[in-house]
Amino acid sequence: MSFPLLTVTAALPAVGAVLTAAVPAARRTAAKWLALLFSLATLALAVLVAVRFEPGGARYQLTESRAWIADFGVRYELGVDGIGVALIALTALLIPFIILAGWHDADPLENKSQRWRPTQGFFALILMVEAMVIISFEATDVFLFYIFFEAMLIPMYFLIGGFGDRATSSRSAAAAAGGTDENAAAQRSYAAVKFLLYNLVGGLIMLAAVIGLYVVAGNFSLQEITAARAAGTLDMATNTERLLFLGFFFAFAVKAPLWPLHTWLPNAMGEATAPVAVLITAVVDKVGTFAMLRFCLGLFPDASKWATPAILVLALISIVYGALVAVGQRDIKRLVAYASISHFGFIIMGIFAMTSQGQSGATLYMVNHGISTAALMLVAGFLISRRGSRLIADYGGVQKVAPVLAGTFLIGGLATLSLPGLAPFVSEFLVLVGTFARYPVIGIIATIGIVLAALYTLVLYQRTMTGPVKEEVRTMQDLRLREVLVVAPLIVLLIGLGVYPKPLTQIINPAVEHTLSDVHEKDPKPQVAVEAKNGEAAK
Amino acid sequence: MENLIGLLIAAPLLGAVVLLLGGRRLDKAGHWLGTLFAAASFGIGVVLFADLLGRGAEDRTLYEKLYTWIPVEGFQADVAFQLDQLSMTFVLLITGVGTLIHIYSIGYMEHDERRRRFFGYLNLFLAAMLLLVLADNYLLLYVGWEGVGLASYLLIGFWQHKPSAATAAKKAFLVNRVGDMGLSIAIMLLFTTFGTFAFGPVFASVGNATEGKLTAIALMLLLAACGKSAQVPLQSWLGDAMEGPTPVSALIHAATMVTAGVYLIVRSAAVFNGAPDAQLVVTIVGAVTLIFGAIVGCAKDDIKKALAGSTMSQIGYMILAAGLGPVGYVFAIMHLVTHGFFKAGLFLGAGSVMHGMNDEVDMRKYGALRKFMPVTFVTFGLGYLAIIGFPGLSGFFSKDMIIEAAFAKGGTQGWILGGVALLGAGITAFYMTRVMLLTFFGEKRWQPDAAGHEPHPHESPKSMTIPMVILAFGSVFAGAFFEIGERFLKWLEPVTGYEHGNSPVSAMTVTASTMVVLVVGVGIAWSMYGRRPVPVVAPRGSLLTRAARRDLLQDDFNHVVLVRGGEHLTRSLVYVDHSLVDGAVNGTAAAVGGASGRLRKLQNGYARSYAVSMFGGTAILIAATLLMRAV
Amino acid sequence: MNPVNYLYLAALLFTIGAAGVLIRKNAIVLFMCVELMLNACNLAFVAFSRMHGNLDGQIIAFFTMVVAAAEVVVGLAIIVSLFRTRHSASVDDASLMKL
Amino acid sequence: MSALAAATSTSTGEAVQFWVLGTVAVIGALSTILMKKAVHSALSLAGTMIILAVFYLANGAYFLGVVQVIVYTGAIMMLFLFVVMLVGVTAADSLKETLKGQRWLAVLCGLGFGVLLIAGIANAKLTHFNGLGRVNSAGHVEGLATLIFTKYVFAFEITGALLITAAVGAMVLTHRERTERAATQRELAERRVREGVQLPPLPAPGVYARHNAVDVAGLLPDGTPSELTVNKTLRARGQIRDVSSEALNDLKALEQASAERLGREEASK
Repeated sequence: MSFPLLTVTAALPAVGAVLTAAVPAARRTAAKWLALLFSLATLALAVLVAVRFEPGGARYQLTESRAWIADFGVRYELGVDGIGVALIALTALLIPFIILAGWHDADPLENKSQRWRPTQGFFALILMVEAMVIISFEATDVFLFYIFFEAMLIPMYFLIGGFGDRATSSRSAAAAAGGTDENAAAQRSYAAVKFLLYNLVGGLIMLAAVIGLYVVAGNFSLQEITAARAAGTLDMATNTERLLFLGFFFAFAVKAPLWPLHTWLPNAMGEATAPVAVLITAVVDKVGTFAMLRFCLGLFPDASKWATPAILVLALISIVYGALVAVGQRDIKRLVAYASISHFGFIIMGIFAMTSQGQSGATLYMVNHGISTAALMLVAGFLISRRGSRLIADYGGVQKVAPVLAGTFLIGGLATLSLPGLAPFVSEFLVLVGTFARYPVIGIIATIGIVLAALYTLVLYQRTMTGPVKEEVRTMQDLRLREVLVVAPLIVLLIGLGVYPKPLTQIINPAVEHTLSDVHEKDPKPQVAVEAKNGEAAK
Repeated sequence: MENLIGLLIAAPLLGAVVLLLGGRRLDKAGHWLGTLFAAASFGIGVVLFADLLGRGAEDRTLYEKLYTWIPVEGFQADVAFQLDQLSMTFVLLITGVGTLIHIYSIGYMEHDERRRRFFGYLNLFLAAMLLLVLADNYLLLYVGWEGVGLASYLLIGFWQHKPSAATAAKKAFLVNRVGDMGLSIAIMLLFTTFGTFAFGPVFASVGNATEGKLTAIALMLLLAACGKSAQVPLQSWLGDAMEGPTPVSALIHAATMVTAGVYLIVRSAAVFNGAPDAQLVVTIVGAVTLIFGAIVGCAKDDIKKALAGSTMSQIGYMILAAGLGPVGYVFAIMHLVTHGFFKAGLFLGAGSVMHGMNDEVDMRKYGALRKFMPVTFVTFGLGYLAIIGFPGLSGFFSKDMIIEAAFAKGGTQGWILGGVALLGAGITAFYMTRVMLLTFFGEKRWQPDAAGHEPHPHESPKSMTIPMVILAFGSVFAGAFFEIGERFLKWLEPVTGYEHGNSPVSAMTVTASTMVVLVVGVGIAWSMYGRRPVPVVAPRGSLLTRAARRDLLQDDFNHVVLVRGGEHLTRSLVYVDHSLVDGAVNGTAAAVGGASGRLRKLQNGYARSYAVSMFGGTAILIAATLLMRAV
Repeated sequence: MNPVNYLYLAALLFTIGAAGVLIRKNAIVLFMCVELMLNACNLAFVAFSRMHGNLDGQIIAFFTMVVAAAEVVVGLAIIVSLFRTRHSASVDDASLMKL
Repeated sequence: MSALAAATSTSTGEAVQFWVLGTVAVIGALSTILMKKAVHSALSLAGTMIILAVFYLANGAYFLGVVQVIVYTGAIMMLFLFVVMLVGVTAADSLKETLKGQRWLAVLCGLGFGVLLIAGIANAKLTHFNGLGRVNSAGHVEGLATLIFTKYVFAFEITGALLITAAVGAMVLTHRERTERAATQRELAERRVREGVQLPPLPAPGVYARHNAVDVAGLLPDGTPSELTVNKTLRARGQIRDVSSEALNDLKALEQASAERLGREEASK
């Protein structure tokens, strides 16, 4: 067995978490730098993984396999396919920015009694989340995946409940949060508990399904089961398969909020600090969609096809509904949250369109949405931290006083409405085409999402950035160096991936082909023969 | 030669990047840089044009593939450019007029501290527009399509401190988005039908597709065109777009961007030819907008809004022509080019007038300006003559051709369309004369502006007048130049195809009748605004006038139906989300809580009652074991 | 006579003792009932040892006694200190298990 | 010899003994749980235990039998009685059930449990049994000793530890740690003065010739009894005799008598 690259990639942030947590209370800054260092090291490893990965090669590469709980056939099996590589890269990429953006979010409050080393805890928890997310992207053993899929909730719970928005601890923001400081804290813990309960319920149902799968299949190895399913050697009773599928899908649908299981997301993202909100929607939720692609389709191809229509309709509802509700929001972060719900609708739609364009698009979408939401949300966080309010109505004319902030905010917004030339456009269009190819009506209705996206984004931009300058905003200062360092790379990525997404797609495509072959699906062929070659003269 | 095409776009793009990222240190030279990049692009365009002219009519199509953009199984989208006569025409128009307007803006935006940014946006627009016309497939075209949308969003809302500007920008973008929806659906249809959306393969194999498919595609393309070219029913944004600086109105909302819809239709000629029903719809849209815009143009007192209405109606002409099929494509483009000249000229003139009048836009507060700004007066006047189709000037030829072609459609359709086109010509004459009279003739009606400054009309600086002169020159001679020896026809024909429509009425008759309606229109206008003095405060006016002032109530309709309805919808949805979707979950939580609260009473804390339960439990266990034994 | 009867007797005593534990409130009496149960067990053990013909049963009974002794010592100590603090030996008064 | 006999077979004598004593044992057990006063319970339990000791003997467990009598009945039960005394011999706790349904549940469970046990034993079909003859061949106590010190030696040692712990535990529980030095007479007096509640020492209980009056409250001048005069413990147990009525009667009688004598004085004049 060669060097266990995947294990190390996942373990490194965990080690970092422990070390960061161990830093003594006084050395707050040291802890920050330590966390940043480890996240960057993880990024380097992730890049290494991406380099070591041959797109043309076997489906799962860099695999590791060790016996773990022999009695139940649970093995410690890791392996990445293109999708996994892309998402690991995304995670490892975003964490440093999240840490950098949250640099001061966990500094102990002066007016507050000192919590136990809040700063160390904050960054340690973030790194812990990263470790768990990465390993659940790597796990090819269902049980192993389940463990980390659930364990993720614990650090997230503390991140949401323990570290509120700095804004909500200041006067005007307390008003924004709808009352006093205590009120804000209460809302925060409410959001955290809600997040925990939703995901726990999903997880429990999934646990039942996992056990059921073991009973049926006799082991937990994704590769073996998938192969057996594809080869038809392992056949489940129709109803059993459907129930198991639903069990898995429910958990994933909660995690990647699908209507009507989405209501935890706005609370969580609204109450958490901006970096944590990014962590939720850009990183943790991706595990849900990723798992749909890898586990639901791979393990239960027939059931997936059986459930497709219903799921597509739900996804469609998510798209339109999320966008419409986003338009009606008064709170910046909640607005972004509902926008994300709409985007997750697109992702799920692409996954279950069962076309290579749809699924490639969905995978690209996971990455791009991660980056674009990060850009938008982090800038929003900077904005909120300046004014101390999450209410859109409290802003106006920021563009005049802080042009750079406004510009980055606009670019983030344009990415959210998937403007061509920015990364999200590619993925969104792929998803739409892929869906349209098989379900024209749904595809057409989904395009309404494009218009609505423009609506809520531009309304947000207009209300906050343009118009006459509000009194409280007049003294607002523009982005600092640290903040520019956070946003600029993200924007560069957005443009780069929008203009030249090939590096990603060539990694993703083979994996998607495998997934499609798992479910025995072929892309629909064009209806008419095409004569001229591409690029020849039009006449 | 091919690799010059990339440069064509790269130049202004580079300009935009440099200017927008340059920061304050570029404030001094920013505008010159921007103009330089635009001019460079124009230069490259000229070189390419010369190259094309050097080739035979058949191989005048250059093709350059940069790289594969989105390589996904069964879905090949390239970043590739195709330069043929059609694109070339647009390239010259865009870069040429664009450069002029850059120069103009140097003077016009002199006192704006964000001038650098303005030029950055202008360059961005040029790049996007060039991408739009040079793309060799619909997806890339879509990128340009949205790109110009973004640029116009940024430029309309350039004076963001004015809420009206911000709102107008948002509105423009949203309405365009509706159109883009059509374009993206069209692309999806193309993909599912042909498995590709590159121009070459699609047009080559249109024959294999059913007419139903083609009609669907064509209609979606038309929707897109309506959005971008401000055709009914998506025209409402153009009027508000006048909130932007005047050069923007000239470049984007008169000369180039708004004509993108026409380009799209003409470019997709093959598809439309295969879908006669769609073509009919196109002509209808064109005709309706033609009249609609003209009527709106008559009622507006804001000089820019009046011109905007005229733009709408002129584009209506083009769309109408494009809807006529091979008979009209060429003339559509021709009118597009000539219109580019004179409408840009008119807007620049308007801008110059406002520049001299403390940015006053109400024509009723102008009057008698011809003495004070002679150059503006002359250039504006020439543009005016051109647009109303004064014989010999460019508008005359292009519009005449379109009317003739409309008649050539044959049957009642032909008569109706032709009649509408004629009528439009008359109304055009009327409102343009009105603008002319209100602005430059009559006696002074100047009012001190809000700040109380008495306006001191003066001629604008050279940087502004020179472009106006050049454009005026173009609007005078372009038509004749194109028409003599049917140069333009021969030039475009290989791309768009052409067949001479045999109209029931002879060309002479058409021309004559055009002249008649023209004279009538001018006459009415003179009788209304030339003879008697013009009230500074607009009279209440007839019902139609009042409706026309409100864009024929179209905005009100939008407001009531879309905005209000949308607000209610979102509000109710927010409520639903909070009380129903979320409420259901919280309800279950509450239920569980209550149940456990009741169960809690069992734990009364008395050791003995616990003992009882223990004892009973033991008993039950024993019973169970015994039963297990028994069975 | 069949020595199984001893077992029946043991069962009977045990049950009575258990019922006593449940019924009585006085801690001391409660303890007595526990003792009664223990003794019933011992009786059973002894009877068993006789049946199987080995002494292990008796040994266990012996240990039971020892444990019982220890238990009583501690228990009674507890009762005494309880009585000191609250002047009653009723187990119901010590209903502090409830929050 | 009789040991062997007892070990291998059951004589009619034993049967008679069983039935008679068994009945008594059950009655004893019942009275243990039904008697109102703790003392009675204790006594009846002692009885039961002695009978059990007899049964042990009858089963050939001589050692246990003796231990039962000495340790259990002798030591443990006496311990019980001691505590009962400490807590109050006469304090009769009411058998009235305070917990709702407790008693019924208890009886129900008890019956069910008993039935189950008996059913289980009945199922077991333990008919043949081989006596202790063989194992007792080397002598009964030696047999036990061998087992205890070989097979069960560890358990034995552990029980030792257990007993130690129990002893220590009992002391810890009952022992009251004196945190501060005992107050001297002087300090007590001073405190009394400072608090001014009870300056003179507590009044002595009233003394009447008729009975031991340690539990009789002393009378205040107006004849009403004073709680203060009776020992705290007695008061806690509610063992105070109220003699105020008698006292008043005596007083009346006294007055009458004197009145008569005075009257006689009148008469004699």
